[in-house]
Amino acid sequence: MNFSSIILIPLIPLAVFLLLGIFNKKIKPLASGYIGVAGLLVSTLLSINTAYHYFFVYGKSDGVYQTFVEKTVWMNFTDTLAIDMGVQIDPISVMMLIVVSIVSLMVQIYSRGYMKGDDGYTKFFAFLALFSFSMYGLVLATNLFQIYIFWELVGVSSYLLIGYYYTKPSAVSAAKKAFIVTRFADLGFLIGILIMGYYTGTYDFETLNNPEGSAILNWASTSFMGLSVLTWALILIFIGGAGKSAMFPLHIWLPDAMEGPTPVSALIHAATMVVAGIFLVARLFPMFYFVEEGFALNIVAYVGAFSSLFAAIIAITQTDIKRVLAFSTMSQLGYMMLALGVSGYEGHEGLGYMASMFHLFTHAMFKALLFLCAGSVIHAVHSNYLKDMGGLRKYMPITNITFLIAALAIAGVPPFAGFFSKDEILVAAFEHNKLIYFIGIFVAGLTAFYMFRIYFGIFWGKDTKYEQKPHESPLSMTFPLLFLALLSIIGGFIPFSEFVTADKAGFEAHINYPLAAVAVGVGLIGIALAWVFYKKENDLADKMVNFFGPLYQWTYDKFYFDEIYLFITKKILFNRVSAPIAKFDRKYVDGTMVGIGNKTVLASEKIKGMQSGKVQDYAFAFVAGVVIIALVFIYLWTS
Amino acid sequence: MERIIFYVLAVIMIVFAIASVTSRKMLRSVIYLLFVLCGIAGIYFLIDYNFLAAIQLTVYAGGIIVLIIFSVLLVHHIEMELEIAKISKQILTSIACLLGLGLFLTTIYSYEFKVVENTLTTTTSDIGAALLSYGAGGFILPFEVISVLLLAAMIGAIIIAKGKKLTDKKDEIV
Amino acid sequence: MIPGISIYEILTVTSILFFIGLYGFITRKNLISILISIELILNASVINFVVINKYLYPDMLQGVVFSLFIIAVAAAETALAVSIIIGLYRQISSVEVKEIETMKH
Amino acid sequence: MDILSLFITVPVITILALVFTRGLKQARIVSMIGSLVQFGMAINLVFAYFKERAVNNDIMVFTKDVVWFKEFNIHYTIGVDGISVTLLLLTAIVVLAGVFISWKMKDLPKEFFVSLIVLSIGVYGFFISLDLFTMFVFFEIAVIPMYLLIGIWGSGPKEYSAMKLTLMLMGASAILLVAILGIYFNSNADGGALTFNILEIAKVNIPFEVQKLFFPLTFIGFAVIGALFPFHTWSPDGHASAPTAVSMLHAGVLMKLGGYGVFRVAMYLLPEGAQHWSWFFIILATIGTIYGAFSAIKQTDLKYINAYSSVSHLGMVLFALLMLNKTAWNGAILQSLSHGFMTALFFALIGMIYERTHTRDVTKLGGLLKVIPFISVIYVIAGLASLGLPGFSGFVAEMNIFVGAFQHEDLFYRVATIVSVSAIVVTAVYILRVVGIMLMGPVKNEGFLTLERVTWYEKLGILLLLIPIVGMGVAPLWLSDMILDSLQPFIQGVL
Repeated sequence: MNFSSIILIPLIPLAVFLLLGIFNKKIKPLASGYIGVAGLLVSTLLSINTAYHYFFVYGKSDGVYQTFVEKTVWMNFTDTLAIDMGVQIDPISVMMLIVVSIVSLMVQIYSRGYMKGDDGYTKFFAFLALFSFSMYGLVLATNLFQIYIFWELVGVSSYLLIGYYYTKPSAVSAAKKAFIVTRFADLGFLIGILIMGYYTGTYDFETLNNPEGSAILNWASTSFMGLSVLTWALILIFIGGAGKSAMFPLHIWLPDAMEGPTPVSALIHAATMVVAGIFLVARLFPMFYFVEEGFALNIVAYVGAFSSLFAAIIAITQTDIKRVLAFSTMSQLGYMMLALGVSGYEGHEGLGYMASMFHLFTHAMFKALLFLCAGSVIHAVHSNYLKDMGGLRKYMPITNITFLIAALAIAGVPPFAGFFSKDEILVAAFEHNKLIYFIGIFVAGLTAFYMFRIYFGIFWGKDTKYEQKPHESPLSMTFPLLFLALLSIIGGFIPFSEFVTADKAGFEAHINYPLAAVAVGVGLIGIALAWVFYKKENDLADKMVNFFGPLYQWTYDKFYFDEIYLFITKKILFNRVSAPIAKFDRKYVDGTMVGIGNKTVLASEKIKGMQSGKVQDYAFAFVAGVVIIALVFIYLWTS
Repeated sequence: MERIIFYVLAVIMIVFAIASVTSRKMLRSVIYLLFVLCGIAGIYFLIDYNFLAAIQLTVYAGGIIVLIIFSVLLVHHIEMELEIAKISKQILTSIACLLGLGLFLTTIYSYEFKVVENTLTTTTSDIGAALLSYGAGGFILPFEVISVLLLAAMIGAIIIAKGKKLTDKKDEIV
Repeated sequence: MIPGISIYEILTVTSILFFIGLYGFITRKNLISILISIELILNASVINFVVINKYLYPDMLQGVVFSLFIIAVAAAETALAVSIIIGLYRQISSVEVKEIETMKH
Repeated sequence: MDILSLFITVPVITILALVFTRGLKQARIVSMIGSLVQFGMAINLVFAYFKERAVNNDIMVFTKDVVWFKEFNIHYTIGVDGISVTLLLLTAIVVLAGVFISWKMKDLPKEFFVSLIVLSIGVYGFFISLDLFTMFVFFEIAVIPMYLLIGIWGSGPKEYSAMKLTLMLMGASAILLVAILGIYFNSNADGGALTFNILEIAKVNIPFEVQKLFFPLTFIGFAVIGALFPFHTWSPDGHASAPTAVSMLHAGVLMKLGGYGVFRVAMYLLPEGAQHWSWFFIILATIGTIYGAFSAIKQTDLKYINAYSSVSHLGMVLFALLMLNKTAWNGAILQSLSHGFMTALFFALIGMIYERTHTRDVTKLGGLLKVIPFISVIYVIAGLASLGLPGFSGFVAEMNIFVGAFQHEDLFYRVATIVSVSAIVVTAVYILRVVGIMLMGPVKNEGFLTLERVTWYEKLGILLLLIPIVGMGVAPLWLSDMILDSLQPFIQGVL
């Protein structure tokens, strides 16, 4: 057990960030690319080393994976409550280390080609390093507050990277939106932490998650409005997770976040940061499961299922390929959430948990791959829109193949990675909740359909005339594609249930053939439909659009959620709350203060007449005064 | 006999004093004042301070009144009517003055004066001796001070009244 | 001593004179009128000096001597006042109080 | 000369030296040396404090007592604990940064620096005095130069703002004086002599009826300068009109006198009154927190935005103080420090932007990140710090406040806490709005393309303020523990 090497994993990117950030102007762009990649390569190797040793050398004792914690006090609140900083090594954090490392490394390599010639090359790598640091910190966190700290930091890295093209107003507003929406969700998270900290007296995951610990056993001791306070806390924490993971209705920032450079979308908004919400729920899984018999977990399941369906429907109609991918991400995140939601705790009961983590892992690979491919395409045709693409398979063979692999993976076609993880999710859902299972299977079909819709739209379909002949991307960009494609093919064969489970004990997972057949069948139907509609140029799609009419329009406009939010923020919050307050402040609060001042001046203006400087008036006042005083005295004297 | 004279004088004084402070013609006002001053001189005669009465007549009636008349003639047209204070102010002032008077009178009447019956006559030489002696009851120092004061006032009056040339006027205002 | 006249009566008369003077001082709006009122006030008090001297302390002269001083000071005062009035008149062509108010600014 | 009185004497010497200077160059050099010495002393004090604390367990260390008005038992009593030490350090840093930021003060430089340093004397004196009356005197010394500084060197409707600020603060002082006298005349409740000495009054059991009467007076008297809603309106106008260094000093340090005074006098001496009244003032403070944040959203003048943001942040300080527990108090002190550095940094940056673009209207600015990258990047960092991003001081302070406030059992306090917590979202909105409009986006004005880059003295001023923000945010432990230790005796007094 060597913690110093683990601690180095986040610290190296931090050092890279500081180096590139402070000496921004002094470092040549090329060098900064190398520094970034080199730093992350070291981190990746360390992560793999850690994972290897943890899973195969020392991690297991009595058939159960142990949790190793090393921490130091960062700040004291009270005698009992404190924020610790440290690293926690357990199956999911190690798994996340691998995911974050590999995707980050690939994205950084890819960015060296993709961002070539950009003004802010160094800045870009600095931000990526900052993100990696924060994400590592997040997955290694030992307690709620530490996770919150890094949670915010990944949020800000996301903000900086979405707003990377800061001269573009749409990017600026997208960045702002992403930050504020997630911040709003984090408000819930923070309040949840406060409640949790107060009632359980600790922020430590280890103490909180112990099924025999006081936190879980005493969940019923305090209740608020009919539910245990801990349930409330978990729901609020889940809101935080839902914000980061773009669950309905806090999803609106994710499509807009596509304004960032494509590698960023791949890294942050597909593979790593957005799964932080899933990770958070998984982190607190014992609490979610045991407190109030999983009340909060049910909410997780339904929110996940709904988001998954909702996003999949919208994804069908979008024409911006990055947005399709964004909604697809949201849909898959919903999948992971629902898997967590239907999971049990012990042994095979915990299939959902394991499936969720498994899907997180495979999804990170193939979704990053999809985004990088999309980036490669965008790089070639300089447009995000499907209408500007078509027939690209001739020009970009590697991208074509890798995209196809990723699409097959996400569609759940064996033997690609997505098949295995998805299958297990559906099995878990089937065993626990039929409604959610049907939603899941339907979404699987939709997923296959929209993914192949864009696949055919980009690489087949009509032969678009290009002004500049598109060309395959350079090696720095295709290498990550190939590498991730490889992982997308073989990733499914990892026996995940051996390593990552809710009770950390490991079990044997088998493929449930009837259910798998159904899932694959639905996926193939989706692909076939897409084939019919989009393989060759035809008007079937237009006919369908006309058939659905307003429904299509609704979906195309993402059910007007952006508009609703805009209405709430711009119209209500800004114009009905903020503006009146600002006006109220100037007019009434300040007006009162100024009014007091003015009244004083006015009064003095009035009184001033008495001090006229006219001796006669003074004489009169004098006489009158003397008389009155004398009379008063006499009166007092005599009475 | 003296009683009657006193009452006559008192009435004259009060009536003309009132006339003097209410008259709207400047010159008349001054002349009424002259009557009052003469009445006061009469009182002095009555209580047997002849020297004082004479001084009163010469300095006040003769000097000051003339001075005032001159100034009136210099700065006023004879016909000019004076501005009068607001009625409310007049009433208020009268009330205050009447109350004050009442106060005075009650105080005076509630006090037992230890009057010493006498028929002494004070001669001019007594006064002169008192003014110029420096022993007990002598007033030589104040007398000298007053004379210096008078001199200073005289010089001051001349300088002020002399004024400056009109061309310098602007500078003065500034 | 005025036979048959008590000190109270004389003091009453002087008090009346005093307040008439005061009334004039407050209500009149012309510098010269104010001067006249002041003369009235002064005279009323001079009489008091004299009368009290005569009635209460006949063998002393303080009251009389002070009356003389007051008269002298009054004469000096009047002379100065008149010269100021004339000087003012030269400057602003008026001896009304309200016109002079501007001087205080 | 003891270590604390030097904090008064050094500025006085600086002022005397300033009197003999000629022109800007000499004046600024002298002021810089003076503030540098002060800064060195403040750092030295921190170390000396730790050394002393190890052997001395009194509430206050480095105490000294000189009678200066015997009849009323008024003493020049000084002493510090961990809280005042940190605030003195804050003051020294902000003053030094202020001198750097005023490096190019054109009009009447000598007089400007003199006023600035007089102001700092008041602040230093306030933080070290332990005698209510002496404290009050220093309070006034700090407030009065403000009038001159804004009235003479300000911009916009400066006379109006200066007058408003001074009058409101004077009004508060009047209330405060009544309160102080009230405490004074009840300081012999247990027998013994009347005294102004804080430590001695704290030992006295002032009757509850008296506390009930004087607590609101004390609280309001101090809280006006801490921008308590609805007495905050002097702050936006005052800041908007004040010259840069004055805004920095004012928002950064002077407004802290409010929170500090509330803590040292109102809470410590009138604990029962505090408990009796806390609900009422918590409502005001909570309103201030939210209200300031919402008001900031709609402002277009950078300084107004920052002023309202100060209302919001300082509302949190008062809010935390009223929670009457150690964690929240720790948060209040940390927030004071953090806000001091942050807002001073903000005002310095706003001053620089204004100097270059001659406007503070955000709608007229745009794309500054492209033309003045250093200033803009620091502005973003300051913004992120202000919205409570981990790694910066604001986060540390706010978390202490929230966790502390949440320790209160009562539902009312909980609700107030949650309302206050939601201010962090609104804060994010207005900060990002400004960042988005002003720094990002296309360059709005051709003229901006030729803006002058940041100069060395500006950089120095910025770094002076930025380093503590980051330092506190990254490693809060030593500071927070130092404050917690000092809070111990106080909290025992209150509970």
